[in-house]
Amino acid sequence: MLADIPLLSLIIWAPILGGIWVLIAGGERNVPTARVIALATSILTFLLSLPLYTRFDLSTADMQFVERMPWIAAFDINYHLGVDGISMPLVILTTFITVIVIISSWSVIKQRAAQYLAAFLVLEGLMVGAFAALDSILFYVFWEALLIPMFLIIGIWGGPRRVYATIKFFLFTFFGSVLMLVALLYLYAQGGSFAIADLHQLPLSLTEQTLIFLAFLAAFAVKVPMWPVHTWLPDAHVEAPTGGSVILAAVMLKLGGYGLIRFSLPIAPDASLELSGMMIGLSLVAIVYIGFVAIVQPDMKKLIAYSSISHMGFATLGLFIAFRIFADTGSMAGAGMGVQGSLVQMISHGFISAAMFLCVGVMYDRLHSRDIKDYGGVVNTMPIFAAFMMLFALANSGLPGTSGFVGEFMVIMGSFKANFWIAFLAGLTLILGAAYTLWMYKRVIFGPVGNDGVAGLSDVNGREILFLVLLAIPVLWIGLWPAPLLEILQPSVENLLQQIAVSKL
Amino acid sequence: MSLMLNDFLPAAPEIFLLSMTCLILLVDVYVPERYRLVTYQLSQASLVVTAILVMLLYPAESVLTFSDSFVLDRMGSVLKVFVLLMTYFAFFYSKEYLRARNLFKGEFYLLGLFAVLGMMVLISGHSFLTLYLGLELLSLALYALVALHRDSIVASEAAMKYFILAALASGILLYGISLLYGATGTLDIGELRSAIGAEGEGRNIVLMLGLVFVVVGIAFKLGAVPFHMWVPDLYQGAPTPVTLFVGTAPKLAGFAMLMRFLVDGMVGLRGDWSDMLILLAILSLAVGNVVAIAQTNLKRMLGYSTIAHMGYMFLGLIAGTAAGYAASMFYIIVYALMAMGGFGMIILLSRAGFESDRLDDFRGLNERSPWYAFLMLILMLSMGGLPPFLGFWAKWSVLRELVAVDMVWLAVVSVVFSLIGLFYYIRIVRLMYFEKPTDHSAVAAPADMRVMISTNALAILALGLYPGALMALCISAFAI
Amino acid sequence: MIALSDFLILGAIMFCLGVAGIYINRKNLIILMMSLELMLLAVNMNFVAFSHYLGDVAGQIFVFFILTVAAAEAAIGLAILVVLFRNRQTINVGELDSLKG
Amino acid sequence: MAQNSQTMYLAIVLAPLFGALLAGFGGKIIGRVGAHTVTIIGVAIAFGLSAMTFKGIVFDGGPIYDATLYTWGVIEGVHLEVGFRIDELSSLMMTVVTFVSLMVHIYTIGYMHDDPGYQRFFSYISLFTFAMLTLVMSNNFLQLFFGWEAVGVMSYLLIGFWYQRESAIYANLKAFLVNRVGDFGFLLGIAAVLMYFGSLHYATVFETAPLLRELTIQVFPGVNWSLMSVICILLFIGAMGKSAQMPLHVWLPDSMEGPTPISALIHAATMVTAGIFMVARMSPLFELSETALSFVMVIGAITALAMGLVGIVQNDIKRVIAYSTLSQLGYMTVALGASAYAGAIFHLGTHAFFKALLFLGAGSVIIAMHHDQDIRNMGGLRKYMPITWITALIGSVALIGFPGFSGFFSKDLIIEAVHHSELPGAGFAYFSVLAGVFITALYSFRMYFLVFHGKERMSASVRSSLRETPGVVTAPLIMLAIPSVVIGWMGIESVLNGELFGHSIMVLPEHNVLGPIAANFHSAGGFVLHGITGAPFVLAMAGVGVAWYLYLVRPELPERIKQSFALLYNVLEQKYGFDRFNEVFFAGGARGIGTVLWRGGDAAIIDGLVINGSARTVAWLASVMRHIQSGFLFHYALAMILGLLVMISWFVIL
Repeated sequence: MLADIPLLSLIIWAPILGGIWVLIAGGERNVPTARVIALATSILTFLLSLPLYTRFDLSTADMQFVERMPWIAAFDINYHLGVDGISMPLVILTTFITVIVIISSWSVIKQRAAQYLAAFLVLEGLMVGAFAALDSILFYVFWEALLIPMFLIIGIWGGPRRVYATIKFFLFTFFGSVLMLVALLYLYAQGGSFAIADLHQLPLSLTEQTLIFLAFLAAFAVKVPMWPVHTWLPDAHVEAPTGGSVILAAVMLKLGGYGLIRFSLPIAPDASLELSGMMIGLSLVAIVYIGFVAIVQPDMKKLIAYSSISHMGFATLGLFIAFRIFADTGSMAGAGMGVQGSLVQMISHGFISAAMFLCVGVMYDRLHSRDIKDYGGVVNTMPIFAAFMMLFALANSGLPGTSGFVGEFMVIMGSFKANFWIAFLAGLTLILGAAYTLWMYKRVIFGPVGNDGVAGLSDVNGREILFLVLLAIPVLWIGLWPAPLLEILQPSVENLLQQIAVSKL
Repeated sequence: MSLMLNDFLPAAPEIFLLSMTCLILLVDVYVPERYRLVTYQLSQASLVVTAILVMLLYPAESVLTFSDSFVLDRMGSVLKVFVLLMTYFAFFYSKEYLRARNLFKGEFYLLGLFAVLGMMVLISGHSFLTLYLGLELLSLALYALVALHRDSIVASEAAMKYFILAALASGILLYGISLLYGATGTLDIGELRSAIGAEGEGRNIVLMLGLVFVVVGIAFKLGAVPFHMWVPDLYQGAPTPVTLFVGTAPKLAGFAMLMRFLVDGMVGLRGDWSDMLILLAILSLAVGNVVAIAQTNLKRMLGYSTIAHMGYMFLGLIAGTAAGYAASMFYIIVYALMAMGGFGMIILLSRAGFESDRLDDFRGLNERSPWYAFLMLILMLSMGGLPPFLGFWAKWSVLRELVAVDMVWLAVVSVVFSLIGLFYYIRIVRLMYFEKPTDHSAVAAPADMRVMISTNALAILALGLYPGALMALCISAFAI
Repeated sequence: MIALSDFLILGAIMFCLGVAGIYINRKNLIILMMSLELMLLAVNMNFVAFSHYLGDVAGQIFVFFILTVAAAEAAIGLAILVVLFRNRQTINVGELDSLKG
Repeated sequence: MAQNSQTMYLAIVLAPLFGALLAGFGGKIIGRVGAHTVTIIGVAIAFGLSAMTFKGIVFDGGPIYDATLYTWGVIEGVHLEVGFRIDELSSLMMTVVTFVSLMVHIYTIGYMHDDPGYQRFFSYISLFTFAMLTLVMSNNFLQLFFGWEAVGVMSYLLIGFWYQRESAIYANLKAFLVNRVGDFGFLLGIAAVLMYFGSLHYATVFETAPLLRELTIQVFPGVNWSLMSVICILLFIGAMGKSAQMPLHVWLPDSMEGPTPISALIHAATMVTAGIFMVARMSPLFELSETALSFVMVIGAITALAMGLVGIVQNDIKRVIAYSTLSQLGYMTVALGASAYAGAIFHLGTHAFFKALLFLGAGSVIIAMHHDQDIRNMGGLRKYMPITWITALIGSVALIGFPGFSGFFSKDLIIEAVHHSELPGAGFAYFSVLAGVFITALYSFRMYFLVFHGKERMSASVRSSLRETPGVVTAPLIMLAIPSVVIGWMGIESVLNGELFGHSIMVLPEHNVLGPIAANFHSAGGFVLHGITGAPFVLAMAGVGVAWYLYLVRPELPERIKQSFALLYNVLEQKYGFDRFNEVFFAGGARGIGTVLWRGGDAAIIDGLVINGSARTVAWLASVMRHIQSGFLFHYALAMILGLLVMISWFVIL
């Protein structure tokens, strides 16, 4: 009985319909109603997503909660949904973060609040759809469609340079996506199917694989974002409203990593192997280069945005060291550490970056500045907030016991297997991450009261404490006891490794 | 040779429409000014009945009649239904606009109906003669329509330019036809096909010359670069309802013309004409998308966007498979639906003395009316090719067919241009959503207009969510 | 006996004259229309010549249609010209540039 | 039994944690008294149970406990766990840590009496105790790293406790970052362990280690390095950060910006010795690499000597002790390098007591001096603060290794051990530690004389309010003074005969430098007598003498010496330029690189040239191309004609 409920469809469509309801029933004239509807919808969606975890079968790498209906019969495109250990945590991350975002924007957004909330709900549905889609065209539709609400969120509710930022974001991501579309169409032309599982099986020559890999990379690298196609991110983050930054960093970037795992690696395993050197190089550049860049940022959100790039560098690094290990040893034994680490890193980054952006948002709501120099000594007036931010700042710099450590640790452990120097460069993040995060923390939070604005700050209120606590829980949980998460990832990652270890040539 | 009643049956919709048009012409003469609505209503009714007739006559296989100069086939029927539908919408959207400007006269509808008749003949043309006559009937009606607003300086200029260039183009087309006639000795499309042979065995220099001239003639009709220059001027200069009409239904007819000449008639020369189309497609994509960025007039921008869209439409034909033709047809239908909505929005926002055709007129629309801003968002992003809107599936279809025949490079070129194209579509979205309005007046439009435009835009969303049916329809039009 | 090619060359020359007229003439719209007419005549020339040498009358029938359509076209063209003149007090081609860019 | 002991060990760890949480989150509910009560109870429980454990394992020969608490995660079959290994070494550490911590807790009641962050402070130090206990009780590398980083964070928070002070928040960031440099090496070391041993569990790793002794790896292509050396050196880099060995020592003197109890607890007695403890813990690995041992020994020797020298020129009372700590940590490191792990840990233990004593004594002086820390402003304090005076004297005497005091036993042991070592670098190390004895005595007694003897140089207002500090301050001094005297007597024998550490430390026979000393050892008294006749004693007495002469008899002399050796003085004053170098090269360099990459790479090249550049190109193209649409009919016609001609020539003629 319970098994027949199309859970994933519900999780996708409930927020979208909720968003429409917010606009109709709430609207701009009745914002309080809109808020309640939005919150109720997001909580309901989150609750709906919990059975994905509780009823998840840990023993298999197969897709679960599968739904399949014909969609475009002429091209055998199906409305095909399902999750495995890789996508399920990301779905829950999405539904969780959306609740946080709705709470965080409760009374902060004054202008067109109903549209704002609706945009996030629609976005939620689309993101879940992208994670759950098992048909590549369905995936693509969700993937592209979610640009629209994000485009509006940044553009309408963003900062002074919002238009530049959002158009840059939009075109950047669109550019990558269309190349991916061409690659998908090519695969269809070769194999006659758009089902992701079929694409995984499709034999391809190395040249084909390389080109397809690069086309996919264009889409996913932009989203991750990897150096050198990362420059949209700092702009988008800086200009986006807090909620937008949170969703962007916490969930949207994960789509890039998810795409690499779901598409690039299994579809083009030989090309991945061939190009793993380049990918590792780019990831390391992201980690080190961006780490340095983050240090000198004068704007808090920009700093966190750069730190996001740097952290996502671990996600991509973890994926591709698997291939170096494979190249060196001829087996995938030991590669799972990196891949799982990369996934853990993505999920953990979802929580931590969300928390960091919310922290900046809390201050921004009070002083309307993101510049580090406009702050100083915030701890004097906002001690509770300072404590929370300390926790998240430490998590951001990868402190053991917080989730930030787990992924980095696993990736570094994994990369050591591949090569000492990869681990060495990746390990630099220990220093750089601490440097940029804590230096910012020092200048913003510590010190004597910096100016009159800071002197007049009031500490976090109940609502703010609520979402900070809600985020602190998973950050600490994953840090102290990642076993449940790793358990979920294990079978799917193992399956992935088996898949990519088999050459398609 | 004697004509039986059965020979007239395939042309029944055309004959009906012709009769009705003549009837309306008479009625319009005698109806007093205050009952002018009768003309409108009769026109719409005729369109509906004609469409029903077309659907009733939907053929299982191609039927030739009138000495093989007229063909009734599935592609034609589908296109005709959409032509009639577009015209219905166009007439509908124009009603209030024309009223407000004292242009609500019978001429508009009558010329429109004649144009429709021309299009239907063109779509069903199976000999150079019928194709030519259909084309000219359409063109002559359009010349007059463009100049409908007699006191408008720009409209008359646009009409003049359109007239001269279209006449030049039809001269070129005719010259090409004469060469084809000379090379093959026939005016019949079917005979032309067999004269050329399946693999172009009959290929010679006269034929090739004729082909180039014909392609140029058709390219002009569709507005492909470098034969596009009338498009922006016409789109900008003509009254919006006329632009709307010119920009939608005739594109379908133009597509049919392309199919009749190149695919039905000269499929043997596919290798040659697809190279020409590649050239035209790339140029159209480049010029259309790039120059649109610099525009400040929305109608003009949509003109350039049309040029670019025609470039995409060519891609399916370049693929040269039945599925490719279906994709092109899907594209052109989708395009017409979107253009309809786009111009409809301009009409909706305009009022007496205010055309609302500058980009800036859309500034802050979200604050004035979130609903219409949302509809315009759907339309623009759909034109930009973003899922889940219908425009995405159109691009998806032609790209799919291109890739299927291993023309990945062209697919990549076209998606790069679609990136540039997206830029100017989202500029509208940006103006609507991110800017403050300069004009705070509420959107005032009659309820039926609101319903229609909403239906139009939501159809693009709904069909985008479930594009299978329309695709299947297009595919079935080309199924053997 | 005049060869087919002679007709065709004449037709081509007339066509080119017509086309050139459209480009070279920058003064009067009426001359433009005459150039258009010349092009159509060139086409007619081709059709008649082909028709004769192919022994097929269809080509000559086509010519009649072309002539008729050309007449209609000229009528509409002149009508537009009148409207244009009424609005702008000129029929100079070189002044017809309010729509551009 | 196992269940009971697990509960007990859990209690040891969790008691301070609960104390910390209660004090931290209790806020107004439990108040100031409540905060210090719960934390002291928590730490006291931990200390009591630790002492029982110590007794049970070392004296009663109880079983060694090594069990998993819970599985942190399983990755590819590798079980990463959290668990305890309680053996001689860890139980000793637990006892030392909890005892010092307890003393510091009590002392803090007085020291922080007027501070608004009173509760926060108790919460922090209790939390620190928790972190330190996780570190020492760990049975695997992962948890070790957890504790390792956690103590780092607590140190960060505590150095920056007075967050309004610019110098404090500068120092804490510096401390954290420098520690992170060490942790970076440490983590790589752990990665190497995991890769080659497939486990992070101590017992498994130590068992397997001998099998991998001959394994070499190529860090640089073509250069074969012994795996063990690489692992050990990487791990030791971590220890260099935490235990402040050159060149990663720079954070420790600055960390004195924190409240004095912190200096005593973290930056003298416990956290800084984590590195020493770790190396001793890893003795089964280090023993397999003479390269690593030599490296350790040389680094330690340099630190011991160079940092002692800097101590001579310092004027801040806490900084003198800080440099002394650095120097003493160098001694411990030398001992580790000489394979005298037991000696290192022994010195660690004795040092923990007397250095905590000295710091707390200094704190007591600072309280009395109204938070003036400059020794040039002190003098003659013995009259006003007898208890502080006596205890400080005990601490100083212990520090310089006066025979009979605890420092003597441990330090003499190290010097002897180094003497016996045959590893490369042992000669230099022996010289350093000997020279260090003189220097230690010199700076210790320079400080002692300047503070407690001689002219009273403080201002009149300060002098008028000078008095002995309250009981909560002096009681810990006394409590610490006792072990500073007796612990050496009690420990030396069991250290030498191996009872104290049992199997928790492994020394290969060829490295066993303590063996010959043990062979000659008869009794603690004999050891003292032997010490009096040895060179170290002479050197120490010489140091005291010089200090006495220079600072009490001829106080004007140091100034003249300073002028005649200006260059040398400046080098020492500048602490060899490490700070400046780091500031300019690392901090400035990182900011410079960051700015260049940001402005040049991101903003100029990627964004400016490629992204906005292509956008600008398109916009430019658009503005140019739109002019082709001139509006003139003849141009339109021309375009069509040209198009036609191009197509004819392309497709027909060609």
